[in-house]
Amino acid sequence: MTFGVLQFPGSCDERDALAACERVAEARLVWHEETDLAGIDAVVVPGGFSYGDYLRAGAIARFSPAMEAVAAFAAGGGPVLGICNGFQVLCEAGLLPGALLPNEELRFLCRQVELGYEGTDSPWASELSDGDALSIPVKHMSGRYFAPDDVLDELESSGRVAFRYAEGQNPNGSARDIAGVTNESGNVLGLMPHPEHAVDPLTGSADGLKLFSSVASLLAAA
Amino acid sequence: MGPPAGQVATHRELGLTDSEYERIVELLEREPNGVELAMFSLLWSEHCAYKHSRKLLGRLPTDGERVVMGPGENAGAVDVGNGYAVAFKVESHNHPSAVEPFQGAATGVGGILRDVFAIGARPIAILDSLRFGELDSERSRYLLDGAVAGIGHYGNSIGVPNVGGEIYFEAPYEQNCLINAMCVGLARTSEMVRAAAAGPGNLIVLMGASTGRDGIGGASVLASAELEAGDDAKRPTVQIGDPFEESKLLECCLELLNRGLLVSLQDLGAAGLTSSAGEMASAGGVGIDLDVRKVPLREADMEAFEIMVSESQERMLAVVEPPRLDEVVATCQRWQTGSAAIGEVTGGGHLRIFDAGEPVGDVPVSALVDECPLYDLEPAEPEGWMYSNEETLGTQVALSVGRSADAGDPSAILPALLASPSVASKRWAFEQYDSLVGSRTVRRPEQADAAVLMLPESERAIGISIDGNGRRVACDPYAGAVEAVLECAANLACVGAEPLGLTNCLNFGNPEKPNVAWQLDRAVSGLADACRKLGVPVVGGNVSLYNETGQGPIYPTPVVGMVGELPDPSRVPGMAPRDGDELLLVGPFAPSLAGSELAKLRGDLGPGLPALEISEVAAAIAFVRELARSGAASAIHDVSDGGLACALAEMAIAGGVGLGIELDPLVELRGASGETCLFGEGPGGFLVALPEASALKLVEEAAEGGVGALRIGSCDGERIVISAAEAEASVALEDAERAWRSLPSRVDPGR
Amino acid sequence: MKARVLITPKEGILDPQGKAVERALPALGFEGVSNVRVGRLVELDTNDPDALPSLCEKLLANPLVEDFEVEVDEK
Amino acid sequence: MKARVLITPKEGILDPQGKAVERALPALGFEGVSNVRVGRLVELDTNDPDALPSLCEKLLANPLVEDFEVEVDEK
Ligand SMILES: Nc1ncnc2c1ncn2[C@@H]1O[C@H](COP(=O)(O)OP(=O)(O)O)[C@@H](O)[C@H]1O
Ligand SMILES: [Mg+2]
Repeated sequence: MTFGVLQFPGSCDERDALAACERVAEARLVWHEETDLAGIDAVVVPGGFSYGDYLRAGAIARFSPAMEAVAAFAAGGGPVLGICNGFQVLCEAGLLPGALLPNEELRFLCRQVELGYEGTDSPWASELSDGDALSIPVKHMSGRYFAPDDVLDELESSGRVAFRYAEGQNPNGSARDIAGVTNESGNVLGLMPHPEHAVDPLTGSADGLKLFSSVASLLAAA
Repeated sequence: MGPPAGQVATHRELGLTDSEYERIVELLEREPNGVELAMFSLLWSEHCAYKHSRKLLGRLPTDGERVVMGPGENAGAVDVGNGYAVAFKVESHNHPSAVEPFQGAATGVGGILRDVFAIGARPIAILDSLRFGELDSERSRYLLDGAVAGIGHYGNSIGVPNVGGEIYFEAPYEQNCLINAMCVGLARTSEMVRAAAAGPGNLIVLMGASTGRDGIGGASVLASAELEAGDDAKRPTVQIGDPFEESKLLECCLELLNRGLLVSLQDLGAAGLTSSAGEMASAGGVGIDLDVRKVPLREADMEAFEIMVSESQERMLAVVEPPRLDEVVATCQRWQTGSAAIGEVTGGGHLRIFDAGEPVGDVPVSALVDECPLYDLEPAEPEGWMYSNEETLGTQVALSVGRSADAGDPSAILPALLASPSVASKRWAFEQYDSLVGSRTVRRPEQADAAVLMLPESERAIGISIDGNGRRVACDPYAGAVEAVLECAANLACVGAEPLGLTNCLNFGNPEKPNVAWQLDRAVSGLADACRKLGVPVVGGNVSLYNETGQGPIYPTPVVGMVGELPDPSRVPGMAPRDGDELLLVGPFAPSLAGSELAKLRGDLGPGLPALEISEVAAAIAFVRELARSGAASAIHDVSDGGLACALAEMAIAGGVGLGIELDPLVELRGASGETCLFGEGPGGFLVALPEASALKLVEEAAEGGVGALRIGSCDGERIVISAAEAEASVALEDAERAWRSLPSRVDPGR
Repeated sequence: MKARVLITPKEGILDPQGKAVERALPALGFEGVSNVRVGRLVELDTNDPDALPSLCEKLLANPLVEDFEVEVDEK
Repeated sequence: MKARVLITPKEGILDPQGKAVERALPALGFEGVSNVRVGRLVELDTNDPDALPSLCEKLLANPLVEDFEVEVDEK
């Protein structure tokens, strides 16, 4: 199976995301002008500062040709993971509900946090079990998850809140400690923390690798 | 030819002396026109010409087996095996940051990144070394807040991890903060380039951002003159950083070099096109013709001289063979970055400037780049202490320790020292930096004394450290500079890294003042001697002079950045001991209160530091390095600011475990008082935590290596208890931690 | 034609920037300022002002969390 | 009284945001838009509008790199 990792001008975690994918499967970068995702089985929209993050995080990147292809890919049920800036892009593109607002403290924050996984149907979590705790870093300026209350209620009741910050560790003021949500069918996951920076115990933790291996083993079995 | 007289300022306003002007006339054999004068004024500024420091820099050792590029290039580089080199350099952006901290610091990072990718290395780490006034000053808080945010903004956006640094707060930096940034890059040695133009007929291509009026006169007006009140007039020249533009430019340049499409490459920094074209021509022994109207402009009505000296950020200059131009332009377009052929290499040895084909300037490259007069310093040792002890007493901390009834109680002094902003945890700052991008960071800030990055490319890892305690250099410029080098090497030893090379930034006051000249002279000798004795070559650096205001010079601050290598990143000890570990003090550490943090808080600073034997410290460094590599120690930490007690407390906090320590053996050995043993400072001290069963063996091994090692206690409980003769500090672990983590409340007292 | 787009955080959404401004006011000696909201301002030249609302919805503002207002200078 | 402060990058000062937006527009199908400048907008209530210019200089804007304009709604 092959991962495609989007690359926008200004992306900066795409190499790390690519390397994380390569630990468990084939992977290649997808340039923002590409429109053909043939041969790609799962898409990662990586972190960074696409288009400088100017105006609003993710606002410009969502209009790239590659993102149109990703929207179609997601509509067809293809697994899509948006990390940090990628999560922002997916929200801006309407593939995920809500928005990511500037951190409550108005500062960039880079910190290892603990995440609790709550059961979802996402292919990105097939190797996780409800209640798992993962140590994964956050690093962002605009990570405060926001959605109207009724949307939050709906997300919670339909099991679409995939990850929450552990108690007392919400780093940015996210509503209901939400760190990651899925779309209705679960194939699209947006996550503020960076699993691609947690794939090797040498650099702090390997807990994030499970997201990539979840998809890889699922698709390899299919 | 040239603009009408009076369009640019006279030579004095541009910072040239009368005799320098006469020399220019002599070299040109005529009066310079406005464009030429503007160019000379910048390249003959202190910032570009090093006219007061170049002679001194000759003392620094620059040779070493592993040196791939030494001083004279945009960055120095050392070999790390498998065909790879690590490039690095530290640079200052002090004066722009004192005017506008956010943009000044951000563009400082942007500039040092360009120096590193200019030689074909991909930046893999940033470090920053910052100095501000005391935190009870609103101005200091404003500068700190802006500078840290600016450094974070640029580095985070561009995706280079910031893995380390230091921040000191001292009154002499109040009006003149120091913002030094260091960048480390990784290159395939075969793909590295030098900044020498070559091949008459080749094209000069300007890449990246368009050129505006940013920083016009910046190099001469901002970087080389003392800041005075009423600096507002200099403000319109503030440079704005655009990390997004630089990120595209970086990727584009590395791709162009990787595909072999460039003859050479140079960044545009201080003095913009003038210095990069001039220096490229000089290095290649050729001439260059430029047409300023071919430069993409942000503002259409710019004058020729403005275009030549603009310091707009995010630009690079390349030499390209004509048949390659189309490919270069296409690559730039793909990366959405600008490119324009603005001139060509000539055989004539002149830098000739045209404005839409009309000649507007013509100067011999050698006159511009190499003929600036170099000055001898006139050093004179000051009588007594040049700085005010009263001013250093500004902080609340000082008030509570220096002047309270508890002044002599070690249990009160320890938390006060831990809360002193220069000693306290800098988490508030480094959490604003992405320290992880790139997936190389094996030791992040606060996990060890040096940052550790793995280099799978060359199957090893590097340790990186940046250091320089200006207060101690003020006490004794020679010994203080030696200590800065030793401190860096000690930090590297704690993670098992052996120094490969060193970069430095000499931040000093006005060198035309004899006392400052003396500081500079002594400090450079200290650096040189320490480097020689440790066998570490200096591969590059930067000099920032005239750091002073009406209130006098800053502390003399040589900032040292060091890169070392270690074989196995999986065996790097951290700073956190385990419950039950025994603690040893290794090395020739001889504590003294002279120049210490405690002396500062008490208002007791004065000239002089104890003499020290570099080779003894070097032996301890080598011993600790091997110990770290062996994997036998659970934690290693060197003793620095705040002395042994603070170093011990930092380990206790990292490990979440209390300590019971008894320093009587040290009191005896050094004949020092208990208080001095607790809080005295000096080089050559390492704290090692390891399982009790291994302690005796370590003491024996140390003795065999001629290195002293004392067993001083063990880790357990929830209190930090350290006794030394009559003195005892006893503090609950959580109180120590609260004090040490108090920086946020000082930065933001309203919260 | 010159136009201005004024973008503000929607009513009810926490605006930490506005809060930070309010917190800083007393220390600077400013009294009687309240309800501070910090948003964005986009100035531009256009030859098709009718397209601006669509531009705002698509790009300049995020309608989920922001309100916007377009001012066109007809001169 | 309601007031609005419009803060824009100074003439001649690089505006990376405006530049990035401008560059993105054609791809979104918006033609004929130029000179995009992105600034900030502050809305607030005040009972002392005369203090606003000083508030802007001290806190809301960075006079080194930004211009500002105050609009007071007299109602
Ligand atoms: N303190 C120093 N020690 C060693 N080399 C130095 C020092 N200061 C400057 N240099 C060297 O002098 C050269 C010119 O420095 P600089 O003008 O800062 O370069 P750039 O214009 O590329 O930033 C560089 O090669 C630099 O490494
Ligand atoms: Mg350079």
